[in-house]
Order: sequence, then structure tokens, then C-alpha cells
Amino acid sequence: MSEVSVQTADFDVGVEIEALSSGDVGAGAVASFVGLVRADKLAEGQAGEGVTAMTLEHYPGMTESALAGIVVEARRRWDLRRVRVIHRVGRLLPGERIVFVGVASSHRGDAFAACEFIMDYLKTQAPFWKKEETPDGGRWVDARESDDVAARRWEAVPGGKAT
Amino acid sequence: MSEVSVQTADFDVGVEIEALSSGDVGAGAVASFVGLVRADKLAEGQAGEGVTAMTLEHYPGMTESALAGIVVEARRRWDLRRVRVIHRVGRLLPGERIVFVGVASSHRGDAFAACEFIMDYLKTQAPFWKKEETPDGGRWVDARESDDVAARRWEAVPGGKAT
Amino acid sequence: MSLKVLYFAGLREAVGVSAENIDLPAGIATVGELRKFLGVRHEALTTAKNLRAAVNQKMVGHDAPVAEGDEVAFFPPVTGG
Amino acid sequence: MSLKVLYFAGLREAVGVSAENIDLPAGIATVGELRKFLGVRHEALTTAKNLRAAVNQKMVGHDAPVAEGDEVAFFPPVTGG
Repeated sequence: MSEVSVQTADFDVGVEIEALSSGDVGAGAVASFVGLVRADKLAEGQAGEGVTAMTLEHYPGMTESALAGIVVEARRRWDLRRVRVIHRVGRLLPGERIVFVGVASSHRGDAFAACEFIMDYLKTQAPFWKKEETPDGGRWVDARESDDVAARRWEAVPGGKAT
Repeated sequence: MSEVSVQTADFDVGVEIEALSSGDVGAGAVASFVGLVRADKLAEGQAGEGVTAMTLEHYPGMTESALAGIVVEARRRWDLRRVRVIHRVGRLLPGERIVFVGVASSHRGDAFAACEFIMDYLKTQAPFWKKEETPDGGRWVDARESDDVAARRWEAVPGGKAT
Repeated sequence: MSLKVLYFAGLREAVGVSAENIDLPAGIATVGELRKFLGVRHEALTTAKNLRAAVNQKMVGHDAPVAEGDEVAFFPPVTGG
Repeated sequence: MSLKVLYFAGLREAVGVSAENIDLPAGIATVGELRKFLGVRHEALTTAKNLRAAVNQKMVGHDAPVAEGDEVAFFPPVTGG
């Protein structure tokens, strides 16, 4: 199976996590993350504008290579076994899954760090853009400064695989 | 559903992760961890001793309250929504799931931190003990210094909920 | 020099074009110079804040070189995940 | 003073008992003193390294007090997860 998928379809979290360790005698730790469309976040918009859906645009081709590059960098930093990244595109409703990142490793420290690293880099390096739907029309989501901060903190952890 | 379970039965990771966000409009991030019985770890034992299974002993009553206490501490430190901890006891074979920790939050930073914190404290504070089975008999697993180190690093992050 | 230029998200909507093939005059050697040149016909390229760019599907700074046949993309800061 | 004492894992096997009710003589007021007293009959309590203890199902240090009716447990460092 490919490590990286960009797709409109939903994914099965249980199946994905199972596949990260199935048949791998050394996979003692699987860390994973699921990101969902928040309904309350949507409601944080301009007063009176209930947001009913979100559409994810992306840059076909670059998206996949950007995600694959982030996984390569994670493998350079930590001792990983299987890794899986899925990002959906197209129109999504509140509560729907957007993104899955799963990392298997021998030890939990590497699995946790790599999983969070991949999410932080995905947020700032992978070419996806969210547009919210409101009764008055669409609204592009602004990038968050906190995402840049989250990604930058890994620059201080440049390499050196954990033992 | 209870936040903490200690049980002999296996669990369904997909169902547990789904339950952490289902119907909760504010759950935008679900971080989770699955720990499994490693076959290669088992093989790290004394030469010639293939390990075929592992038995988890625990301290009934204290186990549940220790896990619940760790969750309380995680909630004090981070802004969390649903949390779920499952730990199996009894006899387990290589590749079988041992532990599940899942944390839902509005933001991924809190979900990741709390999930890893719960695992680190579980490893050093919850009364479980592993015994490996070998052809020559049983062997209790020694505690790892690295687990104490992992738990201690949270002492430098005493409180202050992330924004 | 001939290039393919792509626009995404809010910038795509403001420019009104998602992709175009451009014949460049001499003297345009970097992403920043290309942006300035294209800004004459697409005002949003001049006014957009924090505009990001990619050359051949790799994120680059505005001082990165552009060459014949490159695929250059301009877009706002990404917001996936 | 009467107490319930529990042993777990390798210590339980070495002691040969998982639980016992103990009547203590006067002068035993802490976990450490209880451990020393019980070590006379259970050698493993004296020789075990890094022995941990809990009183009424809460992990405590060896200077923690013990009182009538307490449930006191001794065990090796935990290895779950």
C-alpha cells in the first residue's frame, strides 16, 4: 500500500491502524492522529454566519510529493516502521474526517514524535486550502500563526534518532 | 462509557477512536496510541530462549484508580474533550494489543501532549507487571530507565493549558 | 522564455485564472521578478500578503530561479490538516 | 495494629504469598518499618531492589505512615503499557 493518499473518499481508521502493525513483529507502538471538521470552529466566523460545510482545494501532484517528502524527513529523524498519511479533498461536512496520520515504531517515543511532526509539517508545507461555506457565500480560511510556531519548534530537534 | 477500562478482552481501535469524537461538535483532533506485544522484543531475551507469550498481572482496584488519576492530571494540564484508556491483563501473544490511549481535543497540540503524557505516566505509575513465557519458564520484565526519564520530563511542564 | 503558471485558492479566485502559459521577456530570472511581471495584469499578485510560491512543485522563496519550461505556482499560506 | 498486606509480580512469587493479614507489634508506624518487620519472615522483602509500595491503593514513599486497617502493597517497579 502507498504511504500517502490524497482522496475524496472517507477512510476507515480502524483498518488503517491495524494495517500499520499487522504481521510486523517489531511494531510495538502505533501513534495516530485524526483531524475532523469542527462545527464549533466553523461557528467562530463572523457573527450570524453559520458555516455549513468546508471545501478543501489542493495542488494535485505537488500535494502527494510534499506529503511524501515530509514522511522521508520523519524517517530520517526517527526510527520508524510503517507510516500512513491520508488527506481528503473536496467538500466535507462538520464532523467528517479530514486527515489521518499513523506511525508505527518499535518504541512509543519515536511513534509519537514522528506523528506530531508529520502533522505540524503537513499544516505548513502541504498545499491544501480550506474554504468555508456560509449562507452569504464562501470564505477562505486564514493560516494560523500557531501552526508556523508548531512547525518551527522541530527545527531545534534537527536529527539524532532516539534510542 | 467509562473513561478507563482494565480487561482481558481485546478492543476495537476503530470503534474507540470513533467514539471519542462522535456527536461532539468541538472535537477537531483525536490523538491515539496502541501498544502491542512485540515479537522481536521478546526475542531479545537470553540466547536460545524464544518467548512465546506474555502475561500481564495487575493490582485490581488500584489499577483503575491509578489510571483515572492520570487522566485527571492530564485534564488539569490540557484542554481535553473525551479521553479513553484501555489496558488488557492476562495472557497475550506476540502482535496482540496491550493498551489503548485516545484523547480528543479542539486542537491537535493538546491531544498529542495529553496522549503521550498518559502513556508515560501509565508506564511508571499504573500497577501492571509483565511476565514473559519461555520454554524454560517465566521471566519478569525489568522496568526500563528510559520510562522513568520519559515520565520525569513532564515535571518541567507543570501546568498552564495550551491555547 | 515560456512558463506555465498556476494559481490556487483565494488567489486563483482573485486572478480569475487557474493556469496560464506565459511568454516572458528577457530579464526575468526569479520567482519574485515573475510575480512583479505578472502583477501588471493580475493586481492580486501585487496586493496579496504572504504569498507563497512553488517551482516544479517544490516550495521555494521569491529569490528562487525560474527557467524555460518550469511550472510555477503562486498561492496563499496553506491551511490543510 | 492489624493490616492487610499484598504482594505482586516477582515479589509475590518470591514471598510465596499474595495477601496476608498481619498483627503488628507497637512501634511500627511507616511503610519502611513495616517492610523491615515483614522482612524477618519474607527474605525477599529485604533483598529486593527498588521495591515500591502503596497504601490504600495509592503509591507512596517508604516514609509514608501506616494505620490500623490499611491495605499495604509491596511490588517491583511497574512494567505495563
